[in-house]
Amino acid sequence: MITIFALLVLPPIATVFAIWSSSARANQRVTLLAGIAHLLASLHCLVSQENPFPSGWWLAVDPLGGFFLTILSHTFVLVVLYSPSFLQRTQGAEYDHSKRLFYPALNFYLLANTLVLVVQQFAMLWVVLELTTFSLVPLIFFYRTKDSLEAVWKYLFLVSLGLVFVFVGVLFLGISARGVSDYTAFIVSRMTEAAPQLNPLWLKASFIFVLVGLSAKIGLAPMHPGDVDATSNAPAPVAALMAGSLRSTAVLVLLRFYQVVGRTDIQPFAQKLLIFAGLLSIAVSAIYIWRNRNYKRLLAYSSVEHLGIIALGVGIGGVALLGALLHLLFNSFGKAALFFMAGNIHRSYGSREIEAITDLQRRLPWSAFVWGLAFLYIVGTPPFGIFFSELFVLRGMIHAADWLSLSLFLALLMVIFIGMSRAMLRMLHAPSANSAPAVVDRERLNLSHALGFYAVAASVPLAIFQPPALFDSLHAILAAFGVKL
Amino acid sequence: MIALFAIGLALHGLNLALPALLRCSRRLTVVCNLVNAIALVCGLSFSLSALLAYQRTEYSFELPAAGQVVIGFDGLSLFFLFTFQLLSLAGSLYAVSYLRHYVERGLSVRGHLSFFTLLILSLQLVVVVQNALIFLVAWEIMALAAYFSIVFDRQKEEVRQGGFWYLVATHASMLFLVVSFLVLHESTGSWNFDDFAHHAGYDSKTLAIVLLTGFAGFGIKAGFMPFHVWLPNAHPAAPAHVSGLLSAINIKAGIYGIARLIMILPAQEASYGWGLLAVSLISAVLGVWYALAQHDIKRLLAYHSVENIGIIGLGLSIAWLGRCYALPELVVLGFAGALLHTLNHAIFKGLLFFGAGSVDLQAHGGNIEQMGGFARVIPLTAVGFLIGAISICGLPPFNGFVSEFIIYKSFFRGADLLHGYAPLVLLCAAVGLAFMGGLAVACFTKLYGIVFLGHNRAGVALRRQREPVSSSIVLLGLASFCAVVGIFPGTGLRLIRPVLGELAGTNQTSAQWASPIGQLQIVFLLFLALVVVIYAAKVWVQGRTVVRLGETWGCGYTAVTPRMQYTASGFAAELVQLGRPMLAFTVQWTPLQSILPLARAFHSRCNDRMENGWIFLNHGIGRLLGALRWIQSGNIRHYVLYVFAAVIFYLLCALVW
Amino acid sequence: MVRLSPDPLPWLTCALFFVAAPLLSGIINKVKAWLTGRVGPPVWQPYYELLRLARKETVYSTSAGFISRAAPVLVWCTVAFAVLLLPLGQPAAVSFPGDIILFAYLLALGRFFQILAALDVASSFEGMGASREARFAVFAEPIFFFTIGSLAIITRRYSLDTVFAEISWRDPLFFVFVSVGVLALFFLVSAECSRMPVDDPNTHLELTMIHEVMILDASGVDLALYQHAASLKLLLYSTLAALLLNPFGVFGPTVGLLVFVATLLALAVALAAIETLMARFRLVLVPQFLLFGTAIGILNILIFTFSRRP
Amino acid sequence: MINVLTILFCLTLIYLAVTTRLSAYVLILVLQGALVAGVHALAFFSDFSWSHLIVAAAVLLVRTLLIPAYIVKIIRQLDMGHGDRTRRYHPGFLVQMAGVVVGAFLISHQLSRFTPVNVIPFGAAVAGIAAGGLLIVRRRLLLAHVVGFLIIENGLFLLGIGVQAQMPWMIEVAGLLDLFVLVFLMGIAINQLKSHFPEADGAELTALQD
Repeated sequence: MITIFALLVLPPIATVFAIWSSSARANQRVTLLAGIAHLLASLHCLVSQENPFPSGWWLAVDPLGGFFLTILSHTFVLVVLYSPSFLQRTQGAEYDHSKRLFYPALNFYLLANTLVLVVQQFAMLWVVLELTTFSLVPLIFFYRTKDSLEAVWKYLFLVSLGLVFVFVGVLFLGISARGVSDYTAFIVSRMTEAAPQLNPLWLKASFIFVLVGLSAKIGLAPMHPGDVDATSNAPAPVAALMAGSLRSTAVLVLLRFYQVVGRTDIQPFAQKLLIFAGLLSIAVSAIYIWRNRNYKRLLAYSSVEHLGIIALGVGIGGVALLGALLHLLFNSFGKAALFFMAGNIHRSYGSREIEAITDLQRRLPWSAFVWGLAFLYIVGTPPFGIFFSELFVLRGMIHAADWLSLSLFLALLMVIFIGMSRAMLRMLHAPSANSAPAVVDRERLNLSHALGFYAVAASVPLAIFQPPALFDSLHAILAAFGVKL
Repeated sequence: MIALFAIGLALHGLNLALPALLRCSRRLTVVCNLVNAIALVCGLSFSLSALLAYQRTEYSFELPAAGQVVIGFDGLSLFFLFTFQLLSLAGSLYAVSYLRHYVERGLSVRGHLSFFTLLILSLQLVVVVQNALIFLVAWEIMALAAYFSIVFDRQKEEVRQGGFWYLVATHASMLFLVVSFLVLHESTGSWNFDDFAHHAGYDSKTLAIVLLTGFAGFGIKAGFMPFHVWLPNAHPAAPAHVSGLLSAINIKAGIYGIARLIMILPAQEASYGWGLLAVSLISAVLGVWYALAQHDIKRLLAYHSVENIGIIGLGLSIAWLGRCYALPELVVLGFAGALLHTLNHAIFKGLLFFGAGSVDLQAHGGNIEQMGGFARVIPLTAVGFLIGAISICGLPPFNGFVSEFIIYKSFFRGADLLHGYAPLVLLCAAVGLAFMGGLAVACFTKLYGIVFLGHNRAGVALRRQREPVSSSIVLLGLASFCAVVGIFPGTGLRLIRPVLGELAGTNQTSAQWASPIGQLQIVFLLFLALVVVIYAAKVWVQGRTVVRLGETWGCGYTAVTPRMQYTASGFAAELVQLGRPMLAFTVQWTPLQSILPLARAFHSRCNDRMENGWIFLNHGIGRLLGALRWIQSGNIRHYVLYVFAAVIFYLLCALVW
Repeated sequence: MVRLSPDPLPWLTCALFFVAAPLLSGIINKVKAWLTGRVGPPVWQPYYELLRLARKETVYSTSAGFISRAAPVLVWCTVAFAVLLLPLGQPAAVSFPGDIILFAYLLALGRFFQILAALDVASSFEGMGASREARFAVFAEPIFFFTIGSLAIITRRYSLDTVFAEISWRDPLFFVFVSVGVLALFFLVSAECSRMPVDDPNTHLELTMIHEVMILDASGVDLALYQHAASLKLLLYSTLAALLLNPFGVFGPTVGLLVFVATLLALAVALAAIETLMARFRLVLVPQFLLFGTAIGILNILIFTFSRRP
Repeated sequence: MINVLTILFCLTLIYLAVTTRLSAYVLILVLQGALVAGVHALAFFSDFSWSHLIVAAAVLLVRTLLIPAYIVKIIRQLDMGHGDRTRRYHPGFLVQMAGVVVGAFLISHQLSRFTPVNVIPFGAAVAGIAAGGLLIVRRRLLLAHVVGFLIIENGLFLLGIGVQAQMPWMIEVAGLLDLFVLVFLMGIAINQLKSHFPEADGAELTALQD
């Protein structure tokens, strides 16, 4: 019962409190409390793998849900810990209204995402996904500039349009389940049992619409522009939240549909679709990472790339599916660290242009160090987690002997590595233009660096020592997808 | 014994944290490098004693991600460990004096020293780990530590550019290796090299993929021809003690990899051997030809590393052919030549790079056209550099000759034992090696003559400088090591006997093939005795006549200026012209405008066709990706169009599949 | 494996060889004089040269360092040791399988120090000579390896001592091999020992010299050592060409010696004839000339690859 | 009777192609709201239950009254006038719209052979969705995009009825609430655009590009 309370009841209370109270310090404490409670509850669900909700409800926490809840709450807690230093440093009257809305929106975001992860009813998924978009609108529109307005508009419009397509997909799923179960019994578990009897034609159409609809929210290739604009124009903590947890929730919805499709004989078609979408996303991100002037857009495209890898992993199946899930977890770590440091750099230099960042190691020594580590992390160098998850995806590809997509994947990874290292190392090493750089107060070690370093370093033990707590639930998820390791 | 090695690694680990504790840079450079040196001495004593009293030992522990991780000390690993530790010791000692100049220039040394220590630590780990996954992890750490050590003097743009070349090359090699080891893991189910070796059922397709990606991955790191492009860019960028290590042992990790692949994988396909032979020959000949055309010391030495890697590749290809045709004698000879040349190259290339470093401190700029007469300024470095130059050309009394001699012997034995076209090809390879020897003599006489002999071309007064103690110890130590391995080849062979024993199965047969080379010392000692006797006779005869100094004979022209000396480009112009198809030789000069010409300038540049090829590829990718940048057009109506287009496209696919 | 011959006879023949070296160049000058209708210097002139130089004073340039003092000794010793490897009638003084490679690389060592000595005295003329020497040496090595190397591969013996023993005049293929080999070695002689087609030994225009200009600044005992080494190298290469005919193998030690000396004289006459009849090649053509020598060498091995005895 | 209402729905789509005036857009929205509510009420007339009545009333209330009124308020507040009259009228849009509607009905006819789907509502729904998309792609005005989106929503709602999907009433109401909040947020965004950045003429925003 406590877990239900922590998961579903505490966030709304925190939201109401945040709306009511006007002191930022109190709001931050309450949100942090709600976040930590949520994290403990989801860890409990993850480790014990038991469903706190009574059976038969529309809400239930299956192993897949437990894993994604952990990702959500972990990123949420990191962001909430980073936010006070961020809010404190954005002075100026025009931000007061956005600052006022900041914590309520964060709590509402937590509630909405938890609902998405917990609800089992397909039709209800559409409504709850809409809620997560609403919670993000005030957060993205924080700076109130013309660019952020345009970003909000595009994000809101494209994601809602995407969700319309998801609802069409749900309707087609209903058609394919005609005669097997009516809409009241539209629960994930029952649908997976009834999967073989579903009408394959409508199931294909349903999966197509759902994939296209969710791509807008996940950030997969054809529909990624709205998402990229929003992530690159949002403030640093919100961008970290979007890149880390929002995309994983959307991936969960895709996995729910894939769970149903995985049982039927149209699975090869669904896999081909996912592989195509994944490779297309990596290709598109390679195009824009190769030469980019704005380092926040660079990170946004890096998210598109990593989500492409995850879609590729899910598409390949087998060990690659385990790699995809791990990649989700490690991607949220890496993106949090990167966006926190991007926030520090943005505030100290005031510009998002890569050329403007000079003398980073003298002005912000600690941020430069974590920025370098995060660059190595996100590009997939071994000691860090992303390398091991990409290794699983590659193992899956080689097991499936899919040499074409393997060589394409590796070539694109190489292009992306060149683009990323050219930009990021330029920022790290570029000397100041004038010979005698102005003496500026060097940055002192603060919480953001600790958070960034923790996020990057935490993945190493997880990847190398593979703690049973995490990996048993992952194996349970794989069993749910019919994959035996 | 293993305790010594463990102590060494522990000291390195401690040394990683040292820069954070000690504040003052000057004391830090000395203390940090000395701790490294002590750690390496312990490591060296372990590896040397393990090599001499050899029995294969291994220690393993369990890691969930990588299964059973084995730290194995077999012949090959111990030999490479010994070489790496020896040169790291030389590098650390040299760094003690070399870094002082950077400290005076105000560069912060703390970050650099920790990365330098990490480089030494990871180099030792790479050759000792027998588990493929942990090998990849250590491989990448080594690559990154080397990158961050290279970009030490970050102010300059070409340093960053050189570092970037290096980083891209090592990442590409990493991707190839990942594929190679994953395919091996897929077919055997485990990560250990021994399981790869004992597994019998490789079908030809997987073997082809594993070998090609493995050779490509290790080839990029070793610097075989089409992939060598990062070497001449990374070496001038790095400070001398790092570029010395980079060229002496870092690229040898690639050689270790290829040697390991040759030992593990079942050799059925001889065509890979011939392929490796061809690539190595091309790398060797073109490497030295490009070196001849260079005017920057470090860039010249970097191209020379490509040549020596080519020579080592020749030995390895003979070893592979020996395995394919089941001729253990060829395998032993090939490996003996390759491994001994690895050791020799590590020693004299390290010596030459450290020499180039001390020359760089005098001349502040790598271009040898501005140098000259440094033998009188830094005599000890000059002697060391001379011995290094002689041994790199493979001339008799020194160690370069011994390993090339073994490789020649493997060619001729190969020509005896193999049939069909093999003798012809092997003879051509031998002639290629000789041709390359001639080019190397031309290249290093040019380098040594222009830099150390004659007057200084930039008109600098040549006063004798006080050479720092540590750098002269290192230089003369390495030079003496060249002499010892050269004159007494038995010592070098003693080090590689364990590897040969494993290869040929029984210890005594390998001795029977390789040992005759050990007796060469009688010949060399006889030669040295002859030289000493004749020199004494000459001095005695000269003693009875007058010996005086005079002006150099200028054919009657009295006002001879230093600029009239022969220049480096003049010395090599003819040979470089002959290599025109391979060497992109570009010349810019101001034509004669008026009768009384005022400023005249002549600038000739010889760059590398393959480097141009890679740069062209880079621009090609840039243009291609630039052409596709319309996706993010900023117009929401296009984005909505993408949504509908995607749905329609997928629905059509649904109908087809 | 390494065999230093126990009985003193080979060492004596080598000593005789050192003494006889200047005689060969004296004979060549004498024959050249006859062909051009002059009386010419006496055959013993080179010996008088050497004695005179040994007594004269030695002048070292101000910019010359240790290299200029050590180079003459090293140049002489490398050529001398190369002579020890040769089978003059009896088994060679020093021999071991693979001493072909030591032979080639010893000469390369000598060349290395000669070039350095030339660059040491900071004169542009000596630099020019050094660069030409370095350039032509690059093309000379392949000729040696193709001729002697291919012979080694065919006869499966890798010591100079035994590699010539197999050659028999009755076998027609060996006849082709020997003629081509001698021709190729002739190119080698002209390049290495500064004979006419490549370099004019008695020119006095510094710009055109190659080998003489490198020892321009040497004087006294150094010059004596250099000149004796040069004549020794000339004798060395001509003996190689002579040994290709395998006189000792076919006719036995005593008669073989006579045939051997006769071939040496024939070679000397041929060299002198060419020197009087031909002018010096343009420097640009010399690499082509040497590559032609290499091409013949390749022809050699092609013949034998396809007709090789198992 | 349902078919009559859905045919009327398609007529409103055709009319959409010919007008560019904002008041015409509002009229279309009101008409479509009413038609959809009518179709919903009639479709589930057979098994009469209170939940259907509540849903039908809610649909009528939100789609015909609340949303159009809000849009009128926005138009009046920002005095957008008569929309972008600058565009010359050219028949291309009408031809495309007609093509879309005909195509939609052909597709639904083909599909109805495999599965029990009543043709005309399904066809109208697909036509609605496609028409909304076409409007968004062809018009530059932001408000036109909002109207296009609402037409897609109406099409979606018709699709639900077309495939006889008796959604639990709670999901229907929640969907409507979401729709209203969405339009509300878009209204706020357009307000911000007009008030803070007057120079932007309400047309599309294209600053964020790479």
